[in-house]
Parts: sequence; structure tokens; C-alpha cells
Amino acid sequence: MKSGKLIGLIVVCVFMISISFSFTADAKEFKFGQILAMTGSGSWYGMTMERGTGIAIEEINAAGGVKGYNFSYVVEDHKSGLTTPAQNAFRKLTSIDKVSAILSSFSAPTLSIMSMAEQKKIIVFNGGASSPKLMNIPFLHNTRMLGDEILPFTLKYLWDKGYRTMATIYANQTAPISLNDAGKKYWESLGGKVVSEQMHETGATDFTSEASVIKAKNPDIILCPSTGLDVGYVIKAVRKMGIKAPICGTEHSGDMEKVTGDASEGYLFASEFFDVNSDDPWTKTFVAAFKKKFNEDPDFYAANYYELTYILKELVTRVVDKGGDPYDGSLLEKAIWDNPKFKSIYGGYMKFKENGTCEKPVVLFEIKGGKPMVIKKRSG
Amino acid sequence: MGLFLQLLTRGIITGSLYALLGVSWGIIYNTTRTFHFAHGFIYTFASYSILVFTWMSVPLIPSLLLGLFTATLAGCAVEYFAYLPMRKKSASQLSIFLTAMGIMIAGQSLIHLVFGPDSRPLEGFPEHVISLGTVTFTTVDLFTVLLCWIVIVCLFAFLGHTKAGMMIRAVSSNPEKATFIGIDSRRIFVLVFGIGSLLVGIAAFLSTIDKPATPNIGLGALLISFITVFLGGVGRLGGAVLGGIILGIAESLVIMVLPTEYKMMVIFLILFLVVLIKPEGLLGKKIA
Amino acid sequence: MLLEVRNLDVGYQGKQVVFGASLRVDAGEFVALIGHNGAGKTTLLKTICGYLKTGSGDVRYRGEDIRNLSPAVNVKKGLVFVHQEKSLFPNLSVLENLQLAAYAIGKAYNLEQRLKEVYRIFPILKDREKQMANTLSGGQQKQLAVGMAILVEPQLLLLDEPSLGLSPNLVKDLGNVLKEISNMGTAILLVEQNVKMAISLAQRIYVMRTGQIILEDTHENMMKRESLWDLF
Amino acid sequence: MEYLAHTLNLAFIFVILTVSLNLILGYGGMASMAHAAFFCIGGYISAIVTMNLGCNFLIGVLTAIIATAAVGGALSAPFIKVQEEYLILFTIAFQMVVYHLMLSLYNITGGDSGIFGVPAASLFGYTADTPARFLPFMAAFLFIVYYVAFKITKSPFGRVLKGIREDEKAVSSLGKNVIKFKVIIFMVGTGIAAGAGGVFAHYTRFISPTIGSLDQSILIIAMVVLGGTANLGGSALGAFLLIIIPEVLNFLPGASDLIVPLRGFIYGALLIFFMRFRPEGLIPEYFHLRSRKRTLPGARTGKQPADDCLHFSMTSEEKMFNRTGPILEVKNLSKSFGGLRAVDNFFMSLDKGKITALVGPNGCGKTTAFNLVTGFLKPDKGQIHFAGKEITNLPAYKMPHIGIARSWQDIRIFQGMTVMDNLLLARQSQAGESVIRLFIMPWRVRREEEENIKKAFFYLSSMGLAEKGSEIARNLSYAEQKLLAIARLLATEAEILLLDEPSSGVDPNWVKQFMQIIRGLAASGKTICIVEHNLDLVRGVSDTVYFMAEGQKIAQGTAEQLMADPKLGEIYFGV
Repeated sequence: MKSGKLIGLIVVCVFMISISFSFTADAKEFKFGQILAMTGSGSWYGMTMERGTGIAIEEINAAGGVKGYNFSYVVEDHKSGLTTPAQNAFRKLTSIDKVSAILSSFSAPTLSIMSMAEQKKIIVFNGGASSPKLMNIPFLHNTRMLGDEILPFTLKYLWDKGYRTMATIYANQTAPISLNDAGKKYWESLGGKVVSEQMHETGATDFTSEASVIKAKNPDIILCPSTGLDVGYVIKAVRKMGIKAPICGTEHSGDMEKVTGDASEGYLFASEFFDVNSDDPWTKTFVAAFKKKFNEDPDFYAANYYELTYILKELVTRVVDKGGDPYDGSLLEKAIWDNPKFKSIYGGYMKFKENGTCEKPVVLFEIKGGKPMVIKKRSG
Repeated sequence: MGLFLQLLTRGIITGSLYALLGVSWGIIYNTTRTFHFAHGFIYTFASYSILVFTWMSVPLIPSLLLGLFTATLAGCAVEYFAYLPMRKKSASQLSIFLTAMGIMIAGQSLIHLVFGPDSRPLEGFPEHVISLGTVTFTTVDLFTVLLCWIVIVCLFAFLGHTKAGMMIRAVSSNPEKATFIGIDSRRIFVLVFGIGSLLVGIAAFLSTIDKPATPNIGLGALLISFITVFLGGVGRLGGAVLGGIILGIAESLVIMVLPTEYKMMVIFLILFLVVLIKPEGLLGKKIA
Repeated sequence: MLLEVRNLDVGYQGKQVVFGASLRVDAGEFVALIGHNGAGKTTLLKTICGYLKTGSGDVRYRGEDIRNLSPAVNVKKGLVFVHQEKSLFPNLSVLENLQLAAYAIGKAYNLEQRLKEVYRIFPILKDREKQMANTLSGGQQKQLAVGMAILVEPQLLLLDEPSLGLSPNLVKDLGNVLKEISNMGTAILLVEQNVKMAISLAQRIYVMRTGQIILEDTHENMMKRESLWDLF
Repeated sequence: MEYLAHTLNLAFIFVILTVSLNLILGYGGMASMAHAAFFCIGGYISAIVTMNLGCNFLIGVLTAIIATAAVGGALSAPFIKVQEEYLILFTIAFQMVVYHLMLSLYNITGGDSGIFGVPAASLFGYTADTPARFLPFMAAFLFIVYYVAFKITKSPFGRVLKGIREDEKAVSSLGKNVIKFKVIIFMVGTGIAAGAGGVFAHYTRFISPTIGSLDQSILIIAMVVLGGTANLGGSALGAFLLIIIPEVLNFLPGASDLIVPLRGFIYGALLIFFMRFRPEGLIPEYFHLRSRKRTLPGARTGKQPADDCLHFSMTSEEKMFNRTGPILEVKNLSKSFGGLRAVDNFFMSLDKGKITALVGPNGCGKTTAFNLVTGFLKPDKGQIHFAGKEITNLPAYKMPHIGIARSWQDIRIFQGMTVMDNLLLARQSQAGESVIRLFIMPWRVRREEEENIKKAFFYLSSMGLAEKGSEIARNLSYAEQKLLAIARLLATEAEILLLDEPSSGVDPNWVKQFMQIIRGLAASGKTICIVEHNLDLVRGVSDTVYFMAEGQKIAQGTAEQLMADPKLGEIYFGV
């Protein structure tokens, strides 16, 4: 033991000392942290989110930074939803990189750092997860609307088209579970009937037996509020079983399209409206920059993190204008409430709400010809 | 009844693929008694090799063959360069297992590094829905089942009727005697790793038609592979086939009695109970 | 001289089992090695065939030093070892067991011819050709094991207690078969606990006790002994 | 610095986990793939208890330890008997079932988002709400765990575990219930893991199923194997390295979408590298910076082995049997394997203070009869009486306790242990073999240990091995190892000694010495039964010889009588 622990301790100390010298924040730099899914099953999300942030930073720095501060970020990996790596990342970001703001994603990793964030007054933004558990937590702000607020929009549309029975299939995660409850309640309040409810394992890929059950119940519509690739596999399985009923949900991504292929045709989902073909000049420059760099259209996750970077820029501006230090997270937090309306990449403005969520324009999409097409809009 | 038949059909389709995965791992484990955790990496590797060839505009069938070939080589290389030297040093099962895990982690990361985390679908395979009464499946399902069984039958024919097959069976049933009659077990081991990797490559191909490849697909395939083998019975390749079918059907039918979120758990619960009650597996011989 | 062992010491797992053993087998000769349990007979055989590599001393086969060769190589040189137990492949049929013995050598054999020869000596194997080896009775399994060995036309056959677990009748049959094999010109080194059988068959007998060869004598002299008790 | 403190806390938690897994894996010899599951269960229990009852975190952690250890105990009892690879499988299955349950029982566990806002650890008004403030708690917990683990592994209990890893059968032949020891060490290991989970939950103030996944279990195993099994220091080093390496890799410069998978690659490659070139771990079990020697009481006084070493004093317990006539009687004993009747209607009686030999051709059933009498096989039929009491179905490990001990043909001494430990392991009813008594009455354990060392030294001296007490058994010559085996047998202080082929593998001189020893033993009142092929030995020592063939006793008499019978010669030397 003696030898083992000694060697271990020496290793730790040497390495800690060496890094503490080499990694102190530059005074003229505003550095913030990101804790994203860089590896594991959700690594596609991490990639697209980081792309959004990266483009924003390039633009901001090209324009001379903010009040003399150059922007930069450090990305850490929560390995697609693991909490210990998220906590390690938090400790590293706050004590080595000395950040005061963190962009995070996924609900479990985000939740796992919030006790510490509150204590250390670090402002945390989540632009990915949409779990109701993320509401009403000090220092946490979500720039995604909660699905519960979005889902009725879709369901009403389908109700009006004359569909009456619904089957649901959703992942055993907090957000899908609450979405399923909300969707079910709303559908029943309209007078509809839920003929089958199935909860599935997160990350499963074979849903044909679940689809068989749905087929046997012959519902008018299918609700799948799962996230990630799960939705893609569900859609694929449902179509594979020859079920023609419309499928609706809350999630859509380019990666998911690769799973479904043609099967996603007709899939309906309501979401914050990010329109790549928008006439809004800001949106246009972002889409063009993204396309130039990555040779594909940005999705709304990229847009969310791009937007978040600009929100941070605005907050830093407000703090510095008042003579404050942007490395004080509580100042950033206060600065939000100076004016909770921020310019949005979605066009127009978005507004932070007291409960930690936000208001954004919502839109109902349908996949037509492999692309999401807007069929109904609701402004933020 | 309609639902039951439909679920049974699904179970058989999944089960066929599981059976193929099972024999691919089983032939390696039965012969070499190596807990080949890196099998999952070979699975991912095979998927990506096939994909890479299709991206180079090689037609589907030649891509498949080239991809399988590289996967086979990779499997042999793992045995020859990683396990064999350790076995020579008579390393413990556990340290071989950890080496295999190292290969799995490093390999998976390497694929991520080269190809990124995106889902990569294998395109160009026609998929049509076929309905027979209440039972629905697709052309891909049909192809999967057929190919799985053709491959499994070929494997058994190979093991049963060729010199090499006989030697493999000999080494797996009595390695010591095999040495005494002049069989070089090291070469047989490499051969067996090649065959197992070829088979898992075929399984990977069949799943990639249906589900896009990502760097992480290997672990799930690996879990199924060895659960199938231990369920059916170690030392009996037929056991792996039976185990695969049972697992596939159980996974599909369980939905009729239990909430679906317990589906994955049921697989492990079955394994748990089998190891508890009949640790030698369904077809295995009693352990002394 | 076909096989010559000189001053062989063998030990494993920290204990020495064979102490300075020397023996020889001439071409076509039938030699027996007897001794009680744990005397080191099997260890000696396993060392000769190349399975055990520890220890020191000289093992020469046809004048060549084979101390560093593996059993797989020695088999190809005509030095064949037949195990006490586990001497066949339980999940292979009788025919496959025999075929495999031929394939493993790698030489081109007139397999049909050799099979006929084996079946002539062990007719029961022909009847059981398609049966799995593990379904054979104990006696038949021994026959198969010896059959596999003689299929490859060995020059020297190392037999490790073939009579173990056989009924007296079967032991007698086995003795006759060994005699026949020996008459065909194959040299045999037989390790036996069934002392009477070994003495009656072999031309020369070595007696081993606690790791040492304590006595070497001819068939005739051994047969003349009044009591065997004092050998043990 | 906070990050340093956090990394240290994390490393400490993993040191605790590896130390506890090492108790199970390294010392208990059981590869558990479910350690992270127990860790996570502990975290949940502590979080739920403290949040619902509002009690101090210590109560939560204690509840977690006790409840999880109970679960571990119940779970381990059936699976401990299966082989290693099935054990891996069984624990993987358990791990996966627990993990999925934690995700699915979201009403209790919060599902994937876990439980947020677990109360911070506080004690006497000191609240550990930052990593630095938590460090003292963590260090204290680590110290306690390390102390417990150290104490256990260095105790008579640990000695038995070590013996079990070397040779389970030999340990049961010395009167230890192998299963019980394994279950207890499993419970201790899982209990500590659960405690770590509880502490971790209060440290991070959050608990979710992701810390209880299979990956985590594998990581912990990797740490133990990397560091070196059955070496507590190795565990600590392994944990430190595998926690620190990824953190160091965090500082690699470069584009993050490349660097993150690159980290994974380097981690995997390091694992391969370590396993390839140091498969026994960085600090293997027998790694010592300085060689240490235990001073033995006899060695201190320089006392030479007594000349009258073969005269053994009798303890009061032995006097109970101080009578003549048959002491062990076997009637009607039968045992079949498949169709083979290995032992068939076998009768035998051993007389007090006499030497009985069992002889017969190979496969006649001697060893089976021997195993039946010593409890290693269960008879199909028949009775065994010892001093008038029926002991027919008594398990093997209870035999030495009542006064019947056996030796093994292949000696089965514990090669990796010291000579002295070999003997100490043979002593019966040691308080130090109970984990609880180890901690609540250390004085008694210490006193007993001193007593046992004296006794052990006496028996060692009697075999002329007094000077070898601190040597590792495998360094002894084979003849000395055989003597050690006898000394170990004597150290059980059993009344009846059953010796299985004691003369195999040794030279005639040794046999002569040995004959003297057992004659001396018989003279001192021990009852002895030997199974033997060496007829010199049989002739030289035995009072009565049983001749067995085909599972039955076919003759009985003195050696000379039997060897004069030509019919027996026929049977013995074959046809």
C-alpha cells in the first residue's frame, strides 16, 4: 500500500502543479465551458452543438470580440449522458479554466452539476434536453421549450383532421415520460382515446415487436415523444410493419433521418422553429457560414448553441458595461433579467421565463420529400 | 392470435440473427476458451469496412466480400498479435479479457476518430413490405432469415465434413489429445478466429442493411453473442443456435405479458436464471 | 537403437518426479515399464514424447535429440503417444477420429488401406464407424485410441496404462492385440500397472519405483520370479 | 484548488471501490462484474433514506452498507459454487438487471435523471459542501476501509481466504467452511462498495443509474487487475492511474471532436499495453519493497527441535477418546458413479492407536472409500460411526473439528504461503476467523494467535522444520514439503489421521524416516489409516491391512499374511 499510494500521490501532485501553471485564464479572454456528448451513442449531438458554438465564436472574434474580450470555449465530454464525467468536467472547467458560464446538454449530466453550479454561482444554459425536471433550478436556463408546451399544438392539428384513437410509444426517460403523460392528458381532454401505451428501453434499436402490438390495436395516430435515434428506429419499425397511421413526436435530427431513410415521410413534429430558408438576415448569414464550413444545413441544435453563444455575448456586454467582471456568474445571471428578451437566430426574439424555460416560436413540421416542411406556425 | 403469430415471426427473424451472432462467438469460445470481448469491435469493423468499399463506389456484393475479408483478417490479427502472446505467457482469463476490452475501447475510438459519430446507413438494398394474412415482414427480413440459416447450415457442414472442420472440433473437444496426434492448435485457433470474424461480419452486414452503423454498435452485438452461447450451452454450437432462437422469440413475445421497458432486462433475467438453475446451459453437459 | 533415454530428471510444480532414469527401446522391440502409482512412469512417457519440457537429461530418437520437439512434431516422426484417459475426441465419430489421426500427420496416406488394417485388428470399430466416440464402451474407447495410433504406422508406440479400467477379459484381448502390433514390427514402450500382463507381453521390463528405474530384466527372468511383491 | 480536490476525492472513492473489489476478486478469488451495481444501490439507499427521513448522512451510509451487504450475501450464496467464467456471466446478468431496474423504477430512482439535491454531508456543524471540505470525510472513510481491509487480509480470516485461493479442497480438509468464508468476504466487499456509493451520493449530491452501469464495473475491475490482484497497494495505484490518466488526457491540446475519441483510443491502448507486458498487475501479490520476516517464538530462543519429538502430549479433548478398541467404524458403505460401483458394501473399523492400511490394485475403490470416510463424497448407502456417534453425512469441513483429518496424495500444501501460515491455517476454531470477532475482541484474537503460533512451532519442530517457519512453502524441497503436510495435519490435533499415499514421489530414505514418524504417532495414541501403494511402507508400519478389489474388502490381516496369499497376488498384479 505505502508504495502504491505514494506513487499515486506523486503522480497527482506533479500533474496538478504542472497544469495549474500552464492553464490560467487570459485576462483578455472570455472563456466558457461546454459539457456535451462527445462520445458514446449521442456523440452526434455533441458534434453538431459544438459546430454551432464554433461558428458563433469565429464570428464574434472576427468582429473584434466583446468589449475587449476575445471569446473562447473549452469542450468537455459527458459521454452521452454519464454523470460522473459531467461532474469531473464541471470541476475542471470551474477551477482550471475558471469559467463562469457553461453550456450543457442532456438532462442527467445537467442535473448532476446543478448543486455545484448553484453553490459556485455558475450560470448554466441547456439547449438540448427538454426534461421538466430541468425547470425551476437556480442558475439553469433552458433555451428549448418544454415538450409539454409544444405537444398540444401537434395533437390539436391531428384531432382537427379527424383522428380519434392514439397509440403511444416512448422511452423510459424523464422527458419522454412526462411528454407521454401530457400528450395523453391532452388527447383525452379533446375526447380522444389512447388505445395503447408502451414504454421502451432508451437506446433500443429493434421496435418491431412494439410495432406489432400497435398494429394489432390499429390506432389512428401514433405518438412517439422519445429522443435521439430512438424515434428514428420507432418510425422505421412502424412503417416496416406496414402501419400507415401518421406518427408524431417532438424530435427531429439529420442523424435520425439516416436511420429512417424514406420511412420518415409524413412524420409530424412540433418544435422550436428554426428555418434554414428564413429571410431573416441573421439566420441567412449563419446558415451560409455553416454550409460553407460543414457542407450541410445546420439543424436546430446547432442553431441553439450558436444562439446561446450570442446570448452569452450579450450578457458579457451588459456586465462589462456596468463595470462588472464577466467571470462572475451571478452578474451574468442578473444581467438576464435586465431584459429577458434576446435576439433569436430563429428570427425575431426569444424570451427567458422565470421558471427556467423560454419562449420561442413553435412550428409544426411534416417530413415531405425527405425534408421538414412547415405546415403550421405559432409565434413565440 | 394474430398478434401472437406476428410476434413469433418477429422473434424468429431476430432469433435467426442472434443465432448467427451466437455461433460466431461460440465457435471461438468453444474452441479457444477465450472470452473474446473484442468480437464487438470486429462487428463494428466489418460494418465500416463494407461501408468504406461502397463509398469507394464498389458495387454492393464485391464491397460485402471485400469487407468480410478484411474483417476476417482483423479477427485473425487479434488472435495472433494479442491473445496468442498472452496465452504463451499463461496469462489469466481475466487479463486476456481486459486486453480484449482494451482492443474494444481503442478500436471503437479509432473508428469514431476516422469516421465521426454519425449514423452511416448502407444504402441500395431494396426493402418492400410483404403481408401474409396477419403477419407482416419485409424483403430485408426474409433475406436476413435466409442468409442466416444458409450461413449456419454451411458452417455446420464445414465443421462436419471437412478436414479443417474436423480439426476444429477435435481441438475444441480435447485440445491435449489434438496436440498428441499432431494438430498445431495455434493454427487452428487463428483459423477459428477467422471463421468467427467472418460470421460476425455477415451478421454485421445484415444489421447494417436495416440499421445504420455507428461506432458504438459493437457492444450490443457482443452481449447478445455471448448470452446466446451461455444460454444454449458451452461446448455445443447447436446450443448457440437454440439459444439465439429462444432469446429472439422471448424478447419478442415478452411484450405480451410485461411492459416493454423490461424487454432488455428479460434477456438478462433469462441468463441469470439459467446460470443459477442450469449453469451448463440448455444443451450443455453437466459441469462436474 | 530406436529410443535412448539417458539420465533423465524431470520435475514440475516444484517437485522432482523422475530421478536419473535411463532406458532404451530397440527397433521392433516390446518393452514394458512397471511400477506402482506415482512412481513417475507416466511423467517419463510424457517427457519422452515431448509434452513435458522441464528437467534435464538426454532423449534420443533414431539418434536425434528430441528434447526440444513438441509432441505434434514427434508424431510426424513416427513417435506416437497414447494417453491413459482422454485419448480420443468424444464429439467426433469413430471414423472421424481415425481420419483425423491420419490428416493431422499431414502425410499422404493410403487411408482406405490403413483403415482396413485397423478394422482388421479391431473389427468392432468398423461396426461402430458412425457412432460418436463418447458413446463407446470403455474397452472400445481403448481400442479406438490404439487404433488411431497404429493408423499412422508409428515406429514407436508409447502406451500409457491401456488396461486401466478394463475387465480381465478385455485386458486379455488387449494383450493379444498389442502382441500382434508388436509382431508387425512396431516398437512398443508400455507403461502398465497390470504387472502380469506387462511381463507376459514384453521382451524387456523396467521396474520403476519412486522416480527411479530400479531394475531392468528380460521377459524370461521375470517370468521365473516366484513373488512379485518384493518389487513393490 | 478545487479541481485537484475533486480529482482526489474521485480517486479516493475509486480506491475504496478497488480495495473492496480486491477483497472479493483478489482475496476471495471471485470475479464480480457487478461491483458498480452495488455501488449505485448503496448510493440510492443512502440518498433515499436521508432525503425521506431527514437524518444525518452517516445513518444513510450505514443503512446502505448493511442493506446491500445483506443483498450481496443472499445473492452470493447460490453463485459462489459455480465456475469462474459462469461467475463472470452471472454477475454481468445481475449487473444488467439492476441497471435496467434502476432506469425503469423511475418513481423510486428518478429514472435516467436520477435523484437531484441529495443532502450534503455534515457532522457536528461542519458541512462538506465543496470538494476541499469533503476531503477529510473522504480520507477518513478511505482510512477506515483500508484499515478494515488490511486487518481482514492480515488476519486468520485472510489467511483462510488465501488458502482458499490456493486450494479450496485442502482448506476444507483443514476444517474450514469454504462457502461461508466466500459469502462473508463477498458481503464485506459489497457492503464497502455500497458505503462508497452512499458517500459518493452525498459528495456529488446527486445519484443516477449511470454510475452503476456495466462500463463502471468493468472500469473498477480494470483498476484492480491493472494494479495487481490481492495487493491493496496495487488496487490503490490502479485506481489512481485510471482516474488520473483520462484527466491528464483532458489537457491534450487539439480540436475537441478529434481529441475526445483519441482519449478513448489512448486509454484502450494503455490497457492493452499493461496487460500485455504486466499481466500480473503493476504491484503483484508477492511484491515487497523490503523482505520482511516474521520472527517465530522458537526462532528467537534458538531452540532446537526436541529429540523426543515424536511423543505428543495429549490435550484434555483427546483424553475423551483415551480408550481402546474400534474408534471409527464403517458399515455397509456403497457409492456408485454412473453405472460403476466404486465402493460396494465396504466394512472397516479403525482401532485406537493402531495403523491400518488400505491396499489393492488401481481402481479398486481405495480412494473413493477414503473420500467417503472424510466427507468429500456422500455415500449412497451405509453408515460411518466415530466414537459411537454417527457422522455419515457430515460435510468434509466439519471432520477435522470432531477429530478426523486427512492428507492428500499430491500433498496440497499452500505453496504460496509461509510454512508457519500453512500450520496456522490448520488450527481449529480460531476467533480471528470471524470478521466480527476480529474487530470486537482483537485481544482474544491476538492471544489465540500467539497460542497457535506456539503450537504450530511445536509441530514444525517435531518434523525438524523449525528453522523454516518464515519460508514460502514452495521454496522447500519436496521432501520437506511432505513433512510440512504432515506437520499441518498434526496441527489440526485430530484424533484420527487418514493419509492418502504418503510415500508417493519421495525416495526410500524419506520413507524410512516417515515410517518412524507414523509409528511414533500411533504410539502417542493417534489412530491412523493409510492408503498406499508402496508395499515396503505397508509392511513396515501397518497393524492391519485391508485388501480391496472392485469396491469390496476381500481380505483382512497383517501384511505378511496377505502377501503370502497367491490369490491376492493374482488380483494385485493382474492377469
